[in-house]
Amino acid sequence: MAGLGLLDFGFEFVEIFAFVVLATVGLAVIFGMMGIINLAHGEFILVGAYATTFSFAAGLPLPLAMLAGVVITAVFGVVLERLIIRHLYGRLLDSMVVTWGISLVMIQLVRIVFGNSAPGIGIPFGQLPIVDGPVYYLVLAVIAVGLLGGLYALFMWTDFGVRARATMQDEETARSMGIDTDRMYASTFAIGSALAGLTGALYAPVMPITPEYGTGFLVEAFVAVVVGGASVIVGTVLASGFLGTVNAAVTNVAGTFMGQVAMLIAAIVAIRLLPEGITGLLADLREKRGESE
Amino acid sequence: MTGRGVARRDVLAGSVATALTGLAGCVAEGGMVGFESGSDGPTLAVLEDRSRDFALTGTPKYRTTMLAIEEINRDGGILGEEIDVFAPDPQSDNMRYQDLTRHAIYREDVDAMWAGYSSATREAIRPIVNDHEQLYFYTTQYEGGVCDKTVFPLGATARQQLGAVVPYMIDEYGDEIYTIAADYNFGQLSGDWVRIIAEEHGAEVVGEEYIPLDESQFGSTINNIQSADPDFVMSMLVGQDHSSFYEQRLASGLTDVPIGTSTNMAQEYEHLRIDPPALQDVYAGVNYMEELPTDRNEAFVERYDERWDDAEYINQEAQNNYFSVYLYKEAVERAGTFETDAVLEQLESGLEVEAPEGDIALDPATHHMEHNMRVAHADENHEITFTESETIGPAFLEEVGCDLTSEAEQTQYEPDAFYEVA
Amino acid sequence: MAVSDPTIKTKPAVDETGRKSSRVLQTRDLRKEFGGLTATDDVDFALEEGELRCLIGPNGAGKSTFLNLLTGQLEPTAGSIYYDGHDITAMPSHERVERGISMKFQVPSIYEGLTVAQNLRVPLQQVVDDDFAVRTREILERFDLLAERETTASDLSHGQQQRLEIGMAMALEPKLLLLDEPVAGLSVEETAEIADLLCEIAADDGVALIVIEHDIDFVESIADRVTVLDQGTIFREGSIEEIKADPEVKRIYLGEDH
Amino acid sequence: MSVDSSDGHLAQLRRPFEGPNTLGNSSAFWAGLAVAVALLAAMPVVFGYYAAEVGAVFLAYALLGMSLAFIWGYCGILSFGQVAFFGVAGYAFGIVAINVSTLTGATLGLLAAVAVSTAFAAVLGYFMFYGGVRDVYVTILTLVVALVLFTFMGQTAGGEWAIGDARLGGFNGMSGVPDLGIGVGSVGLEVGLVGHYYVTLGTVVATYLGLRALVNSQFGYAMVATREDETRTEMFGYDTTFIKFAVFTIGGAIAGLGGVLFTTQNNYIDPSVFGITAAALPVVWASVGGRTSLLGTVGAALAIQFVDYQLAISGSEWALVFIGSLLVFVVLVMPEGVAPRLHDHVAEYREPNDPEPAETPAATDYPGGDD
Amino acid sequence: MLEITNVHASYSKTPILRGIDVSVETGEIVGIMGKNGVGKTTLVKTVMGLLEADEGRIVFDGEDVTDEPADVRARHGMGYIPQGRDVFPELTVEENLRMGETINDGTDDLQYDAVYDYFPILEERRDQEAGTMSGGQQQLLAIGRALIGNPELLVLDEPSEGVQPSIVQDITRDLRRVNEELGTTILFVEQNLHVVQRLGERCYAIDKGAIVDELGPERLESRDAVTEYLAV
Repeated sequence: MAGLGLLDFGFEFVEIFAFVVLATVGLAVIFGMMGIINLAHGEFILVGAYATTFSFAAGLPLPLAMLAGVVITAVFGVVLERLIIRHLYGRLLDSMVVTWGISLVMIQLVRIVFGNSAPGIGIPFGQLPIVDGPVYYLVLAVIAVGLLGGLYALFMWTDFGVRARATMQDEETARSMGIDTDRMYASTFAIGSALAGLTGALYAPVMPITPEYGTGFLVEAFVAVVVGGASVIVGTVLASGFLGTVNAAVTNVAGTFMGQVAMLIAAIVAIRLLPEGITGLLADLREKRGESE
Repeated sequence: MTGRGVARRDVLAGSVATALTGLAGCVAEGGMVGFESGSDGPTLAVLEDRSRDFALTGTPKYRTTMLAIEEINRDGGILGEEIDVFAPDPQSDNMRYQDLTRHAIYREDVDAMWAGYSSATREAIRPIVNDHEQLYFYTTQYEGGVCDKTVFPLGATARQQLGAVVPYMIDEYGDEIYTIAADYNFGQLSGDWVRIIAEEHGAEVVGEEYIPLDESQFGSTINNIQSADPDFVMSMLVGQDHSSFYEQRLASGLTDVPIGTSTNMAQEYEHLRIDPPALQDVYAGVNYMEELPTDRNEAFVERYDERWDDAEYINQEAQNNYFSVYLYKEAVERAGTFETDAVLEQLESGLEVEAPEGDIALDPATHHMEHNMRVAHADENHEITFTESETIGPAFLEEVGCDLTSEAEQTQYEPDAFYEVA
Repeated sequence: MAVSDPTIKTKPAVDETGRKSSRVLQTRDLRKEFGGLTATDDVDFALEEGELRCLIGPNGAGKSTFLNLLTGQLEPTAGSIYYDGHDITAMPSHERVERGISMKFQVPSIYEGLTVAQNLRVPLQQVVDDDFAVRTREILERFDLLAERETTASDLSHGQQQRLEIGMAMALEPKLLLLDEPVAGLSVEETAEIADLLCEIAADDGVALIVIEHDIDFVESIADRVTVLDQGTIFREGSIEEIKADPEVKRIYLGEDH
Repeated sequence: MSVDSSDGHLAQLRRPFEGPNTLGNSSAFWAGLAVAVALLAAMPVVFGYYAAEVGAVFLAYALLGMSLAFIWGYCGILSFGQVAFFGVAGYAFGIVAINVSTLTGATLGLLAAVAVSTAFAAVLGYFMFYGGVRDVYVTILTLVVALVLFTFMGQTAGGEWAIGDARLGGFNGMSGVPDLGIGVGSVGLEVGLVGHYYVTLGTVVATYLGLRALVNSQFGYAMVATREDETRTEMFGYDTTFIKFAVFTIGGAIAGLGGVLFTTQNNYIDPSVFGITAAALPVVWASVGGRTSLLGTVGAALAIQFVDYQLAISGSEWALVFIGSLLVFVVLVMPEGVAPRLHDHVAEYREPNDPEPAETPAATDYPGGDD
Repeated sequence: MLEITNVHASYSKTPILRGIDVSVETGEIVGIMGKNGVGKTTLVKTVMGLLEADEGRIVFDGEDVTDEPADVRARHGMGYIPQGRDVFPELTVEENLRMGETINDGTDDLQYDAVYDYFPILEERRDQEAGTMSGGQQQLLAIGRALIGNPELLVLDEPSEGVQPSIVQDITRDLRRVNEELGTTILFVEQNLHVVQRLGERCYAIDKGAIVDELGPERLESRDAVTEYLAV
């Protein structure tokens, strides 16, 4: 019985961890790399979900429909970046206000254009033995972990990643090193958007799709970004792990509501103890060493 | 102004005992610039959400109401007067509902209003409605218990809906019930009713879970149900986040446990929005669903589809709005005037109406409806079939002793005050 | 705050009658570590009233860290700081300022969005309660900024910004003024002006100054004494001539030109 | 700008409210403000109870907006959870006033509500500022606090969530909140419909003047200096942590006052005041109106809520699209907000023909502008 | 190699450069000296394309680059060393150097060996984050980074700024070596007397946004001639 309880807890954790990581990762890239707080993050997810579900309804196989969701969201992100977001670099708070406006517009436009609901997609892959949960959740968790690894490799090891980081740290110098910084901004934003789109695509079968679909991801995403701090990938992993554990543990004992409340309170306490997030702690140590000269 | 009594707050305003008195004293209710609505005819307020959270359920309500009003106008209006409509979009925002209710009362001088989907909305505007003794039709299926002189909660109450489905489920499947419900007033009171009705039928609630409205991950809930292994689940889940439950239920293999509900399918048409067989063996206690196979209903659905090209599902509330407009028309015509008191008197005379769900009557004492309740069953293809209907009245308020014909109350009663619901 | 012990045991800052000596600042074994790195290594440093001391040394010698320890922006790992006869080691920054320690940053850190007059108002209201206009005018005249009083600080020239910042530091009527590279990026004329101003502040106002500076010509034009820091410790201390002549200082810092 | 001798007394009276930290220091500005207040005061007389009821709600919002402009515009603290104090005060008033009936309850409720919101802001502020939480983390933390309240209050439906006679009511909200009043027992002043409007208007005007005096005081300079450069300000001997803490607390008190006026007007409050839409509204007002302008924010709160309301009445499904687009447009085109931009234009226009007197040694002379 | 003709430029509508004419031959080391605030940095930024010229022409290597953005100019072979310590603080030393690979797109002749040879410290600390190095080391990194792509022209903005005297001397010496051994043309702006005299083969004097004098090797020897424009 205790073994089964532990298994349940493990599965619960996998489910929540995947959800927090996937909800967060697009936002984290855009915030961590570009200093833009995207309050329309949920609506980027919405674009991915709609694109997926309509592609699926139009007859595409599910993986291709999801790919369509990702691509369409990325394109959408680039357009938005070129039109609006690029004016907001270095204006963190303004970026919040503007993206909130964008979110309002998008939700309502989606409603006007597509109506109040969209066709559903069933959860694929069937169920697991013993814990009786959907296999799909395990798939999501694997994708989440893979995504984080991939992103880490992309930003830390590839030329593109190093250039993108250089651009975000000092645009002018990067440009004078021969880097097309406009393209770097647009591509980084596109990656963030594509990730949000992927989240929408992956959760399209799990949650019925309505224009308010995106708001369901918002709280987890913001909390995890803040708890994670400036270092995108490491921060997201640590924060998702931490919040997922708290949420899963408390949910297991005291129910869903208490799980959520516990997660939010844990987040507040974490921010209080680590004002710059988990990775801020690391940066802090580094900075102090830098100051010593 | 119509013949309303002087409202409570007007008196208070007059009693302000300082310099304010001077100012307040010279403020007339209508101000120096009077507001007359465009025509002399009746104006009805239709405050139904067409954006944000409740748009899914609000839009069909708005549309059937407009359909009814247009039909009436086409047939010559009420008392020969064409009906005007004040129909803004409250955007699922209770504060905006309050503003718009004031606007409807002061500026549009409406004769009756239909407003709101959620109980929260109703409770937000009821103080204003009470202040102005405004005739108000609230048509959502709800927790029940509102006993209010000018308010007509015409939707089926929890007692009526659960009274149809819970005994049916106990008969069919057994006596161990697991309740999952939205964590707010409606859900909690519905949970109470399930316990009360279960007890009346010798069944037992073996587990109970109240879920926050914005929760969309049901892993642990499904787990708990699986370990409790009930004969059936009673679901009073509400809203779009909660509809994820059914897909997750399917993916977790919980479809072998049948589900009774008072909130799903008839409101947010989950059986059409979610791919089969996620709602396989879901049984809803309803007074109406669009699929109801009667000639009268089929004609109604056809008229609706003709009027609105991108017509959405007609939910239970939309039907309630539709017939209640006709009910109001009947009352006005019997009264021969739009005066609130006279119309109230007629409404309290035991009117009957030919609704798409069947012929039903208004209970004068409680301002609630007797409904034709039936159990709707979704099969693995989400095809709906119905049981025979039975007429169920608003029993609870009668038991409580609410009689608005003799005493003008403005109360909401709750079952825990009258039943043992531990 | 820890002002209960006005005496300094090892080097008495208080004479037998209890009157304060002229020593305005004294650090004892002052030490600051970052992680495994020792930025300030057991520094004993003393400064007299009205003295103008220059602090030089290679990049990374710990000059800025030392200044930040004095202002209280950094907390020392060990050791103590005595100012005006009181132990201020644990005193928060703003209280040190109230007691007369004032600082001018390396990068001009005036309030760029405010006017010159508004800028001055911020330190001024710490020392006076009204009469801001009169005091503002005095300072503006002294620092030659009268014509710019309504100019937004970001529109000032670099030299004006430096003067404004020194003016703001002086508005606090400090006893000890700390300056981090006050002439970096200034033209030679502007540098000369600042040099005159600093000498005047030391001589006329009796303010003790510690100046960090790379420009050795500038150091030569102002300093009474020079302290050379290297790897967190005091490497040499003496008159400018002694320092310039020291071959070791040449090797680690000055190079062969000087 | 130039003050002629005939209104020398007025100038004397104005002095505490003027300074370079506020826009609008000219006679023309004050005259305009007086006219605007008079017009607002005339609204119920002209348009009746309706205007009083709806107007009072908008004015309560204006207080909420002002509380944000004060802490964000003047001290650089962007709180995305200003509604937390607004809502907490509303609930606190309800709890006290429902339990202690009569005017005593309303009076105690008012005091308790403002005390609770102030204390709440103080605790949160202490927690954040003395804990080293900064910048955007303050913003998101405050937002999360509001959302926690939203989630928490939403599930207080059961009978166990009652404090005395006051049911918190969960998602349905708390109804039956009494009117505002001052007094003991039945003796005193009961503030009903129209009275409520004037009380709210008076509170807005008094708060505006009070905040003007505050931001132009020594403390105001300290706030502005903290906003501009915290480290620098600390080096001038200011305890900037305390300054931020104090400003945040005052902001919480003002938001709380707004919350009481809001709740007593509606006789109702529900958790949606803590939701993300509500939380974003003050930020929208301050952004559009100009966060460094208290009056700009008040104007924006009134104007935006009014336009939004009109759009809702017209029943257009495009209302939200319009509001959202407006927001994007204003922030992109006028990042500093409408009021400061307007002020610059007026100043530019007036400068050539209304030059600053060359020699004015007075302490408070600065180029006066209008907005 | 570089021909700047009648260039005007302004910062937020305030004119800074008022008709600059400068020409640099291949293999030369040319300095532009002037006091603070006379337009030195503006000139460098205009040359690099970080600031748009209002008027005039900039021809680099026979090509008119006046309307090209900075990244295109860099890929044409302009290596830039910004004022102060503009390394990417959160990238490692090696990653910083990698950023220089895009300079001078035409060549695949990356100069890691030469850079590590000139500045061995960069090889020692290749995995360290640049922001944690001392100011002098950061300056070396900035120079090394600009050299990686083997640029034809190296543009330096006040290399002595904020660097201690002994390191200033080292940097001057290293730059001369770069010029001799790699044949890199160098254009720098400075107000440090030592750098102007020791590094420049030929120097322009700039004042109030215009070139006011040109000094050959002999006049550069004279402290007085130079200090006239630096006003010592």
